[in-house]
Amino acid sequence: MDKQLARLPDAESRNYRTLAISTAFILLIPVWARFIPGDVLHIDIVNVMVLAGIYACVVVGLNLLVGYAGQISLGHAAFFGIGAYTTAILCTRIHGFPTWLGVLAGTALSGAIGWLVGKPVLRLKGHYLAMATLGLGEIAFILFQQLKWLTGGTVGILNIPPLSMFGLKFDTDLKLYFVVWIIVMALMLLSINLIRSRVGRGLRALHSSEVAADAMGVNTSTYKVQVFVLSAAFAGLGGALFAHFQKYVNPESFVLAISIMFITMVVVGGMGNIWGGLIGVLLLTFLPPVIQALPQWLPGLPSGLQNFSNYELVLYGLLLILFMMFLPKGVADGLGRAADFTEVRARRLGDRRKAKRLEGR
Amino acid sequence: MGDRNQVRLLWGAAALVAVVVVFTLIYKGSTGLQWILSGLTVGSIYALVAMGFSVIYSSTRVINFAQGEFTMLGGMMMFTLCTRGGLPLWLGFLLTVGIVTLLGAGFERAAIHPLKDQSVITVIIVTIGLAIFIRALAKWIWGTDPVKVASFTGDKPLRFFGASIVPQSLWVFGLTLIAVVLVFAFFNRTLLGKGMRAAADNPDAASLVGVSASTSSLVAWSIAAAVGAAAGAVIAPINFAAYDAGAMLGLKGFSAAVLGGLGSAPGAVVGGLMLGVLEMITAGFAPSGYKDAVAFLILILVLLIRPQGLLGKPADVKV
Amino acid sequence: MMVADTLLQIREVTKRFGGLAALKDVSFDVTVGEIKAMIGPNGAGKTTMFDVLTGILHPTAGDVMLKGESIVGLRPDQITAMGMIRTFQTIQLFEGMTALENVMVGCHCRTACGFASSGLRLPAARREEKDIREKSMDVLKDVGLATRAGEIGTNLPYGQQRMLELARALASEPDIILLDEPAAGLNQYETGELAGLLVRFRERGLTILIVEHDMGLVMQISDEIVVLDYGEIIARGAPQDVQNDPRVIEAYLGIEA
Amino acid sequence: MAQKILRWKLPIALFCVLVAATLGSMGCGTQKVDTSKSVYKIGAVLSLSGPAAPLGQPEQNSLKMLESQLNAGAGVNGHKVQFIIEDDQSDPAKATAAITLLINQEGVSAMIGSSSTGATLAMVPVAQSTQTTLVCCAAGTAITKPVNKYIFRTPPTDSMAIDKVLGYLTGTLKATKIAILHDANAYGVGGATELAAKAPTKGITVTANESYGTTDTDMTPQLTKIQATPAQALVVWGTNPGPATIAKNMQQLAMKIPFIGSNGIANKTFITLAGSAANGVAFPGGNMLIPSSITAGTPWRNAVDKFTTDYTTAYGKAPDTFAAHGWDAGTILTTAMKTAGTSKAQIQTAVQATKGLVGIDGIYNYSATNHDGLTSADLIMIKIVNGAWTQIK
Repeated sequence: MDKQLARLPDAESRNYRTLAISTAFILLIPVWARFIPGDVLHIDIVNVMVLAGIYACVVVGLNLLVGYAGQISLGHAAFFGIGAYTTAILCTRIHGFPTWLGVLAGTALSGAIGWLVGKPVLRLKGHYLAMATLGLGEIAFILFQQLKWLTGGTVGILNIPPLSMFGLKFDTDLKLYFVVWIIVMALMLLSINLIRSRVGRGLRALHSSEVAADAMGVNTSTYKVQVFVLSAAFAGLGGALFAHFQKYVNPESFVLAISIMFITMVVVGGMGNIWGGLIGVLLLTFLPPVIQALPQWLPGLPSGLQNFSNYELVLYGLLLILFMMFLPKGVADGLGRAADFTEVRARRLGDRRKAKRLEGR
Repeated sequence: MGDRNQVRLLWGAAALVAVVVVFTLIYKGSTGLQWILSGLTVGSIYALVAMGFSVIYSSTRVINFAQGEFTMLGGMMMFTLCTRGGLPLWLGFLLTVGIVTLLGAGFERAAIHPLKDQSVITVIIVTIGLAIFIRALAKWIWGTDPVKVASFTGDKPLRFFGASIVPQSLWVFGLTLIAVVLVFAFFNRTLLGKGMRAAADNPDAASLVGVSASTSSLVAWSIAAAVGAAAGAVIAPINFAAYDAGAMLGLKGFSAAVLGGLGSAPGAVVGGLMLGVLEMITAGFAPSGYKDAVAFLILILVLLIRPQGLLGKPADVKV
Repeated sequence: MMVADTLLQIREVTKRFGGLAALKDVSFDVTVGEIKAMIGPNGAGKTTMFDVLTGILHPTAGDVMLKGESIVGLRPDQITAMGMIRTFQTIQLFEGMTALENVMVGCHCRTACGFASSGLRLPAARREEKDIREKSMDVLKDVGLATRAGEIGTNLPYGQQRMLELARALASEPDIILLDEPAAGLNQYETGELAGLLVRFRERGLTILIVEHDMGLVMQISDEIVVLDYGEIIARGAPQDVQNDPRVIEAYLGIEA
Repeated sequence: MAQKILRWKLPIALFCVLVAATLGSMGCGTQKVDTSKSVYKIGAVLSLSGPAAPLGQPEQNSLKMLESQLNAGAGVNGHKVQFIIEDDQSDPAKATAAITLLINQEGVSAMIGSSSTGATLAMVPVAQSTQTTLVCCAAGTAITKPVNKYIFRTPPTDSMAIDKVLGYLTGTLKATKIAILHDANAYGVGGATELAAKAPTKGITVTANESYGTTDTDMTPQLTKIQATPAQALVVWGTNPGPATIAKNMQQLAMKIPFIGSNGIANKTFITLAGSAANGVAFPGGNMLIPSSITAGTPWRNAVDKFTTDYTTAYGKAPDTFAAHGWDAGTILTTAMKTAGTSKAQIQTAVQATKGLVGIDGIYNYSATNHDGLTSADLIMIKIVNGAWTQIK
């Protein structure tokens, strides 16, 4: 009976199953994407999904930091940029430098810098931490602009080679698509493991009440730094992939607006929900094209609305507000509840059995 | 950290700034004075935006990322009403403040009030949504070109000790002074204001004072919008109003508010002026490309020494 | 290495907040296996003392020794690892965690797996995870919450939340546990159970320092009582002596009148 | 047991639906009908929002105008022409996505854009890998230096504008010492760097090279620094509103040295913003800004006059140079397609072979080694006198 109890479902038990299935989903997308006529959704799905996957690397890590450890960062575009510039510089300056090594270097350096700045900055709390990270992001952006000899200044770095590993060259969006999304899923697996583990509990405890967590023997200050480093590394990885995807980097891709986009993805998707990051990314990636497609779906729209660049952002802002008003815990949370609903009967059934067994104790 | 250390630190910071300023003056003479004057002008702009942040924070603990947009709207309204509509300045100013205040209050009721039980970060994202929304709307209405609003009292620069300053700066100084006095008085002298501060610290206490969190939030947003709009209206002649001006103002305003200590109106002013002066002095001495970097670096350092900003209350470690 | 059988030594501990002193050179010992109660009117500095002992606050002056080693200046988690843990006056269960998970957090300082091994789910991590689960289940059974393991801790009825907090603390295998008003909000029956539980633990060699307003409970279980008032010890001794101590009565009447 | 089945039900159901959808679509998998046979599709990625929006929108205007004018007539070789315009929000990543979309999904034969240098450089790799000709409306030198087979440019480059400015400095002003104050963005840095590099070759020393943030509202510190140097003229490289602020600050500081702007202020907005401070400011700009600067009767003059009237009637305001960039980009490609049709390879050859094409910005001549089209001869120096433009002869 103890065994039975020891196997009781905890908050994340459903995740591995979901991960397996969603992986299958995502890897299938390119197949059916080819059959969506361009005039229904005015985007190149594979291309857009590669970028989404790249952002997902950042957001999944950021969710660990914000959603689980409860430490905000408004400067993650900086780590995204550090990853991108590191591999870009290595692969363009050193002829024939293996790109995959560049990606690793980007990830590592980003993590290292995360440690350097995280150690002092994470002593700050709440909005002050937000401000400090925001400041770091701005400083990084200015350095990207000013260190011409290294970063090519505002012009940036051109002719970045495509990613290649074990003799394979990932030079098309489709090839890159699979690399990126397999990486994303690997990161997801890592995060799920982490959240289920001792460390994950420590982080969630720290989020819930730092004092209580401390008192229960969780070394919160160290955990904060470690999870910050982890999220920085994820961001760096995303950035490195970005560099090889766009084959060109310049500071404009690492501005404050991008940091804010990352955090928005986390919150809209669902803080502290392992799927939140992923869902947030997909949602905010596909919202604009959907909005853009609206006029053809409802031709009744006034002509002023027809010019997409005029109303797209208006609607985007509105929807952002509405999402938060009606799904304040994030979309993932809503979906989760929907999924639970299908399980309720099963659970009830199971619980009654368990209860019986326990009475016989 | 004991109170004594706090005070010592404050004096330390003040002394440091003083030293920098004096050094600049001695070393650069009238040029230095010029930098400081410009710094004070820019600083008061930051201070006015920062005050908006502080008001909302001190009564709801929310950071309103749309604060800069209120200021932008202020400028744009002035343009429409006075420059285009030809209304007298005072009327245009009042209308501007009135309209934007209504917008602020309206938004609070529509989107913030329903979220009263939600986590602060959720509300913050809503304000980000609002910022995007307002900016896009403004672009739609006013287009992308920056617009010009005539100075209230001409452009003839006033010069003294070899430095010069445009008359409009005096208006900005004036408004900053009035705003900080009013806001401070409101939060420390009036029952409602005190109640609102209490409301933020702990809702139960507030209900004793007879101020519901709901009223508190509504009033805070109205005040913030009003201050923001007034700021926008007065600074429009100095920094050309444009649909996308809000982002920068918001960023600098937030920085100033944090530097001075969130939730303290005087802090907002101190933070704003410090930030402005530091920026301008750095721009003067250092390669100007780095001036913002230096400003942010100093900001972060200040926070590391004093995690609650210069005039902020220390976050209490309560179990 | 450790002094006779005194587990915790508190030496002239003083804590000032700005001007006023919450604790004025308080000194007392806690010996192995005893249940010591610290009582006193509200604001007497009891919780402040707990915060000082567990490293949440640092004393303005004085020293605290656990097993003969000074713990002043150590981080709370270090102190917990040394074998002293606390519960909180206002229940501090972790949001969104099942009862089981809450207790599992308690095992934190007795386990080691870090980011790498946990993230990669290495065998070591799995083994440890399994141990943590089983141990936590046992602790839950101990306090009679086994059937609630799967439920979100903060959804449990109040009494059970208190028990859960206790279980979470016990999971850290402490030598001494500091209980901050564990009976607050418990009904007669639950209080009785709690009393029994504490005595049982003491028999297992657990040392307990308890802050409690429920005099019945205090008198029933504690071996010695320390009475604080305005941050100073005004009386100490066996329950009955303290009970009849005029100063104590005065202090209590003082606040009741 | 029942538990397990139910737990798996939802995901599996969804999964099956997806697979079904996949196979289904494969079954009736008729690729979406390719309309590009009847219509000549040209993609355009422009900055319609974000910082570069003031550039992108006039470009969009004139492209739409060109489209309707062509289709009102015979189109191109009897084919209707369609400019499919995407907004990159001044964000390189969005620009990449947009060009990929236009080439892969819309199957455009050629590309236009983007408005800003950064976004354009982000599009280059895609254009190159898909061997699509890209005619950009951005002035950054890095775009065509070194020459990339598929990348062409309509606006006069920064270097041309800089040559013009240097000519004015040495010729008209006889200045030997200048100060530079530039925007910290790509445009400003690009120009300033090149100016600082070229000045010495013309016997001019740069006494100060300062920068300001695009959104800064007060540049007096930089100006006081410059004041302290023996500079005889100040060259400001940036786009609105920065230069206007600088003009006002100079007035405030009573700085008398001449203010030479970049082609970034070749628009009426600058005059509106700077007000009286704008007077005396000189800057390089396209002839089209002052049609009278073009010899009357020449095809170029006629083209400019027609363009100006059409644009003004269509959009209620006179065209600026950006409008001209967009128009010329469209014209160059459609002209090339007259001979090349929709074959990407031939379009590239045709564009590269363009000779003496009359645009609005000037007369375009491309070659294998020169993808800039114009020369600094297509620019004039303009001075603002009482709030109006006058050509400096």
